[in-house]
Amino acid sequence: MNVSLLLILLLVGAIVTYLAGDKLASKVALFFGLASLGCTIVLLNHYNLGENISFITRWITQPNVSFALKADGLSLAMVLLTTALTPIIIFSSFGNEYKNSKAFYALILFMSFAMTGTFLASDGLLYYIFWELALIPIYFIALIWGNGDAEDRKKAVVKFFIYTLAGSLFMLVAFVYLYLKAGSFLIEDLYKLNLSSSEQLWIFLAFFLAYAIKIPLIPFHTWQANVYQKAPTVGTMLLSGIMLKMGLYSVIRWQLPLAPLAAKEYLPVLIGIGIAGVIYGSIVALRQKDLKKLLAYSSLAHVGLISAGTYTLTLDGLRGSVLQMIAHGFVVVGLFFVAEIIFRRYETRTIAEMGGIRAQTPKFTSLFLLLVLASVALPTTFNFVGEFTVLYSLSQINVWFAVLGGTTIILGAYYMLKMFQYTMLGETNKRIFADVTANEGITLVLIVAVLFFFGLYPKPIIDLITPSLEEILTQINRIN
Amino acid sequence: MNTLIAIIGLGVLCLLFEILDFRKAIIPITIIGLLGVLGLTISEYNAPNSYYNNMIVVNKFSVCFSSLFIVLTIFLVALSHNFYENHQSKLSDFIAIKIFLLCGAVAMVSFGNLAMFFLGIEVLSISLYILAASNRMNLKSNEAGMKYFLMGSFASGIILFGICMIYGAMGTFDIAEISEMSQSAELPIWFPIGIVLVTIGMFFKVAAVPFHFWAPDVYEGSPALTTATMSTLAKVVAMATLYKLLSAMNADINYGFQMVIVVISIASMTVGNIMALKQANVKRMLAFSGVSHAGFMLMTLLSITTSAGSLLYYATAYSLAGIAAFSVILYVCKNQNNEDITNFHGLGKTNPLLAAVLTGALLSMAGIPIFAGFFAKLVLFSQTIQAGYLVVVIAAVINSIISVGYYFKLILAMYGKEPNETRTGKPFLIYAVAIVALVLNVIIGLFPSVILDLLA
Amino acid sequence: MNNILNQIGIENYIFLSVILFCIGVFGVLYRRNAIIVFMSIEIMLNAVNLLFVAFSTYHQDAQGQVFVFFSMAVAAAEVAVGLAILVSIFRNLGSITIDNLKNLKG
Amino acid sequence: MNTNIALVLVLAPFLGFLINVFFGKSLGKSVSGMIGTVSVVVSFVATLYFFMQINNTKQPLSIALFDWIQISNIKVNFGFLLDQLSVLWLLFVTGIGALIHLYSFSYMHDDEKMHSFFAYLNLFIFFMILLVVGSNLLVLFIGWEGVGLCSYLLIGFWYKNQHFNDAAKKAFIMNRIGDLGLLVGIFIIGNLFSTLDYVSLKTAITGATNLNTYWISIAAFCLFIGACGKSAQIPLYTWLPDAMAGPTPVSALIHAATMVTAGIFMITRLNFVFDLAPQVQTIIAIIGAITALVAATIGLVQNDIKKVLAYSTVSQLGLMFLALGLGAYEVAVFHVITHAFFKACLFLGSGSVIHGLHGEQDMRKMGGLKKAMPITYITMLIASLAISGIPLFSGFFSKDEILLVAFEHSIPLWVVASIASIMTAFYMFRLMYLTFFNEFRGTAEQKHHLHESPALITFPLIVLAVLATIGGIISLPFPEYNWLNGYLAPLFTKVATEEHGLGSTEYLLMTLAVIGGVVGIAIAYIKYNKQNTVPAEDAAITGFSKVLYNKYYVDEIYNFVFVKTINELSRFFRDIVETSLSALVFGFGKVTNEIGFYGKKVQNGSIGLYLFAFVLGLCAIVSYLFLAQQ
Repeated sequence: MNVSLLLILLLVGAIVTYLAGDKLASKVALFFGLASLGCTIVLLNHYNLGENISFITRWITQPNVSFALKADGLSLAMVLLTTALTPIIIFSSFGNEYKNSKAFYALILFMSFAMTGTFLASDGLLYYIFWELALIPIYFIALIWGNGDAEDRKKAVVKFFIYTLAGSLFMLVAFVYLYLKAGSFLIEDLYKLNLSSSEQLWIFLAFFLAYAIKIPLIPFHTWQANVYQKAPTVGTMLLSGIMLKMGLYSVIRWQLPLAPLAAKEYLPVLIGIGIAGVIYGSIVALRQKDLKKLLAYSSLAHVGLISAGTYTLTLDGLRGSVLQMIAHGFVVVGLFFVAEIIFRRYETRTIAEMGGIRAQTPKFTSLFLLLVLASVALPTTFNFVGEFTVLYSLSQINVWFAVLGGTTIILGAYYMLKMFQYTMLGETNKRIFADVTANEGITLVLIVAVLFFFGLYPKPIIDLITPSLEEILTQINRIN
Repeated sequence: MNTLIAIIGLGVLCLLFEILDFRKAIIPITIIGLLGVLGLTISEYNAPNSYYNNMIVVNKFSVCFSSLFIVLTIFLVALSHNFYENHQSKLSDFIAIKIFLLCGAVAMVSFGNLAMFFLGIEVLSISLYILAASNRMNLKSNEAGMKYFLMGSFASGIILFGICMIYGAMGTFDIAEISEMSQSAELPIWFPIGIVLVTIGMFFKVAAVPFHFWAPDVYEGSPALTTATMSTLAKVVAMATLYKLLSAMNADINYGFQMVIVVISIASMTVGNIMALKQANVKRMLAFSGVSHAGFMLMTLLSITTSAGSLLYYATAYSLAGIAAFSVILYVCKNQNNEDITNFHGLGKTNPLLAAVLTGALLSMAGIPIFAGFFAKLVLFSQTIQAGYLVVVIAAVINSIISVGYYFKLILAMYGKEPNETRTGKPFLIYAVAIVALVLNVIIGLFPSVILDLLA
Repeated sequence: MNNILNQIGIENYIFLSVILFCIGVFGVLYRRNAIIVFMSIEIMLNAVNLLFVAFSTYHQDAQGQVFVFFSMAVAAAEVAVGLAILVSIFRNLGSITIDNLKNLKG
Repeated sequence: MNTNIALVLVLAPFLGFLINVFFGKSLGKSVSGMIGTVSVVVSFVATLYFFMQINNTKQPLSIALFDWIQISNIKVNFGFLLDQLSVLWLLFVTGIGALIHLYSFSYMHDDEKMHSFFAYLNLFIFFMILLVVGSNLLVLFIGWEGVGLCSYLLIGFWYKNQHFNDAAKKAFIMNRIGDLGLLVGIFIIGNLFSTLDYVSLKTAITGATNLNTYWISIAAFCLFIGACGKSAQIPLYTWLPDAMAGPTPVSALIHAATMVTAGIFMITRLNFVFDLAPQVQTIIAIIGAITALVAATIGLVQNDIKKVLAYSTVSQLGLMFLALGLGAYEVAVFHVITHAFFKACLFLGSGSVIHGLHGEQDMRKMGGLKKAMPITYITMLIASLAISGIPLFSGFFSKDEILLVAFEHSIPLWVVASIASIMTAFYMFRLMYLTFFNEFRGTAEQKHHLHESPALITFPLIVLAVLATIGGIISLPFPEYNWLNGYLAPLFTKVATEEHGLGSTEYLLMTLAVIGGVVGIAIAYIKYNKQNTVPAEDAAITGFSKVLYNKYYVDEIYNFVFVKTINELSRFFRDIVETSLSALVFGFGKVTNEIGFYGKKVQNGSIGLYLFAFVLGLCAIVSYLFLAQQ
């Protein structure tokens, strides 16, 4: 029993889904999504029992590349996020009809395959391959099944693709450089390298470009809002829920341990960029007219805070970031699903055209409100645990960081409540808004339940990730 | 050696078939024959040998590249069936010319003597001149043939002059002897001049900037299958030959010469990619893309002692992707007057399989993982960084980014637009070639060692 | 033979060939009539042939002269193909000025 | 046993909330109201149990439930601390809470969403309990944010009106500004002492020798910002008057008696921290005094019955902060309790009036209700006398203690507080006269329907009025009869204000205060009863009273300085920065495309040019290699 099983399951799932035909595709995809979730849980169980569930085999002799999948707590937490969100995302799409749905669902599973691979890979090149692979399905999902004017969409999607690819190619160069030094792409071997501080700086920058675009940090975020808006909601969920966590995860797994000196030297700048993202994203979100765009900017603000947490290079910062990543993954998927639910009924994403929904649909309103509250990190939600830990770690570096980063508490409440007010409250809307269907309800309830459960009892996840984060931290703090 | 003779025999057989009126059997027999030749060639992998006073030298390098050329020719021959449907009477000629072209190609990578090198290059070129102009009634084809011919023979003149200088310096045409003599301290100035001239002639053949101007025009004007031949087979052959020439003659690649290669490599990548961005004609676009790939492949010359494997890998990846792409182009533009990008609109809906293949091919050329193009670039980058040319790699990376722009233009056209015509028929051979080529590409992408270790 | 070479010196042969070669090059560059361009290319090739023979004598080695036959044969084949293309151009276009061949560009 | 009862105490309202949320609609209004009320009563009973126990044993109870958040050096436990302070607080939270639930039963009976009203109220009580009983700052923070949420939900209870929603949003956001301060304060404390638990914090501080007072002061200041937000002190007070958009029971419960006192609770809880930061204490005292005065002046001219009470609340909270700032925690607590009684009574009374007038809140349209609503009148009168500091009513004792303490520390503060008290007496009786005396000024329709409210409404009024009358006995100004000081003494590190008897100065001050109160009442009597003045229409208000009526234009200033700026900034970012950043990225593509476009022109199809380039390249390479290298 090892983690390669999970990858195989997802890949096979993608193929079977494609072969199953348009009618069955969604159900088959859901089945495989759930199966991979089950598989993850079983693997988690094995891991907790102390079994070795990693997988390594030589792949290419020259250059020396291994097919190495290492499962530690951090990876497994991220994999759990992926495999938990995948079925939710698939299930959330049940209310929509997609043309050529077999390809659609196959691409979703394929993407989740690639993302899982990214989280598990412990060989630099393998990691890079999964990283790039994840880009292709989302490109097609956004391009073919997206919404809005086709030309605009194309522009946005191509920009996204080229932009992210541009960043990651420099990462590839960095990896090649490291390989030439270490003679292997394996992370253990790369960790052993003794790099001079100028080398570390260049490597750090190359990684930074890739991650800053993917996460995205300001000012590299310009692709985000447009793509989130244009992509079909499923694509947006995949992007915001899981894919941008790839960038954040990679910062922890690859960038910091490989170039700790650079990270330490530029620590205030890096945290500053993150916090600037928090403030900037929140302020821009205030005056967005499009619901999905607003959520995109809110996402920008949240990941800004998460990245600020990772760059503190403290255990709290890293731990808080990971917790917040998972929490944000769930909450953002939920919120985009809310946007989709409204879109299914009102055919619009413009906030000004909504309003007065609450009177017609109490259940939906409550669930939406709970998601909004989770998003603004109300205590007892999972997001609070993450945000609190991150802000705490920032305060350890400098109280002002915590104050500035903490503006998310105020600004976040401002734009989220404003959005909630103008979408849901007010005089009863004249157009009929049917209450959530069973499928929609189940999806939202699941997400909300996860958020509140781990908000009250985050211990299992904290216990899962802490040892591996400590390991990474010793790597960061090693003396060359 | 056996390879060469067998191929010539096959070419003659082709011509005979026409006389004997076995027209229908030409393509199957040729393919089977080529497969046989392929087997014959591979059998020589572990038996390096030389023939006819070192005229022909068979070693791992020549065997590997010859096999690649044969595989490519098989694909091209298979595509001929559909392409020459309306010119049945000339089928044997076209096939025979292709096989003779292969002859030249094999000679070019297995030469042991400059005479053989010159002959090979001329056989290849002349065959291409004919193929380029083969659509007699089409002015564009004529123009392409004329341009190619004029510039090609001009380049041949330069190469010949270079060979002459080398001969003047060394007094022999034999590569082994030249290599030995080039170690000695005192060399007449003619020798480096000769090397440079030959290299420039080969730069023309691989279409490196600033000797690339013919490529887009000729690619556009030639019949599509010829373009496929030129952009895959001919380019790879020229590159392999240049590599072999410089490495076999143990030419002193000094700092100045390396700088020239660096500049030409960067210029080729950049010019090729930027020019490709604004092209509406797919063949023209791929021509410029070919220019940029030539730039990439020239990077192997910077670490010439170790990079044979990576050149083979890059060439294989590139040409397989090219074959896959061109087979789709052949299908799409079959009955069109042009190869405009508009022809590809909505291919994702009408022919999802072919669209997927073309997408895969383009992704491979763009260097996206699991396709072989990615590993090709990776290996290339790694070798070049090791050789100390980080600048070139950075330039190459930036160019890879630019290249995505036009590759994706085509993908967008296939998936983002509504089809403006119905496409009928599913020609078996085209589908087969497209799929097999792409599958091979993916396989060597997943298991790069298969190719990389051949010349390790 | 050897005598003459000693008297004149190999450099002079080289200079002559280079001059001839350059004449060919300039012919190719400046003339617009396809036939004359062909002829200029032939001049280039023949300049090289001359040099081959000179080097052959200089090195007391027959290989160079053999190579000249190769190159002449190849040149003949080339020209045959070239003329054939020219003929079809003339048929389609009614002229053989290479300036008319500007349909493919951009 | 204790753990289980504590759980019952905390979870009973939450259970009520859950039942009302999920089944409220199907259970019907009466049942859902019943469940809501009973669940709070259960908590009240449980509180009584603990109160008895702790009053006897004097031993605080610590209850740890489970590990919640873990940060490097701190393990935050989800636990409760039941000591004198928290139990005392619980007593009036659940007690008044139960009364108000009862009141709402009737008050909200006509509202279609009564079950969600009760759900929210229950949720509020739950969070308030959590806030009070939490054993550490983070559990307090849960409650802190939770009550803010409930306040948001209840202010915007009638969500169809966007103005109400605006008020709700404003309350939430201004609270969150304070919350950030609180959070930063928590961070600093965590960093300094590696614990957030009250008990260990106290040991850490009292046991330590060299404390970093600089950081402790900053922490205290941050905590105070948090208190400002929740307890509506300058500069974060503007949300509270707007919060009157909510149903009146909410105003009584949340915005008068309980939630707004959370800041005072927190400061009292952390008194040992504040004691180490004298500068911050001074700031607290000054802010409190200014708030008391400013809010009182605004209260003078308001015409909305609930607005008057709201500003009165802000003003009274200011007095409590004054006491806190002067280190007289037990005095502040005392005033919190008496204030809870009489202010809840006043709000509920005003609710009764509004209920009787079918939603009318403008005092200019009331008058003469004394006869129609005698019980409401009498109870409100009692409460007004209490708040005005008329002797023997509870407010007299608590307010007087504050004034005494202020006098001891600083005369200016005492003057300010006294003026605020006089004004309080004035505007309270202005309210009473305008509402209950003279002739009815509303429509005939309304007059026809005038009636005393039903028993469910009047009963809580009576109970609260009784408490408002006798509440003073828990802390009489005679040391031997001062139960409260003795009860709370274990909480404080410093010895509470010297237990001195009442000297002549004190009696003098007391008399002065009483006279002040009477004068205030007298002015109100002359103006609004004798002369029967009715406040002018909005448009006719001029001069300084217009400034007062418009609350010193603070809302407008805030709007201009903060809200507008941030919105303009947002627009600027959205329209200019985003566009230009985007254009920059696209620019790279555009430029390369443009180059490609011009490059196409170079490739002009001429063989001559191509060959020329060929030869040029050749010459360049050869000359570079062989000429430049020489």
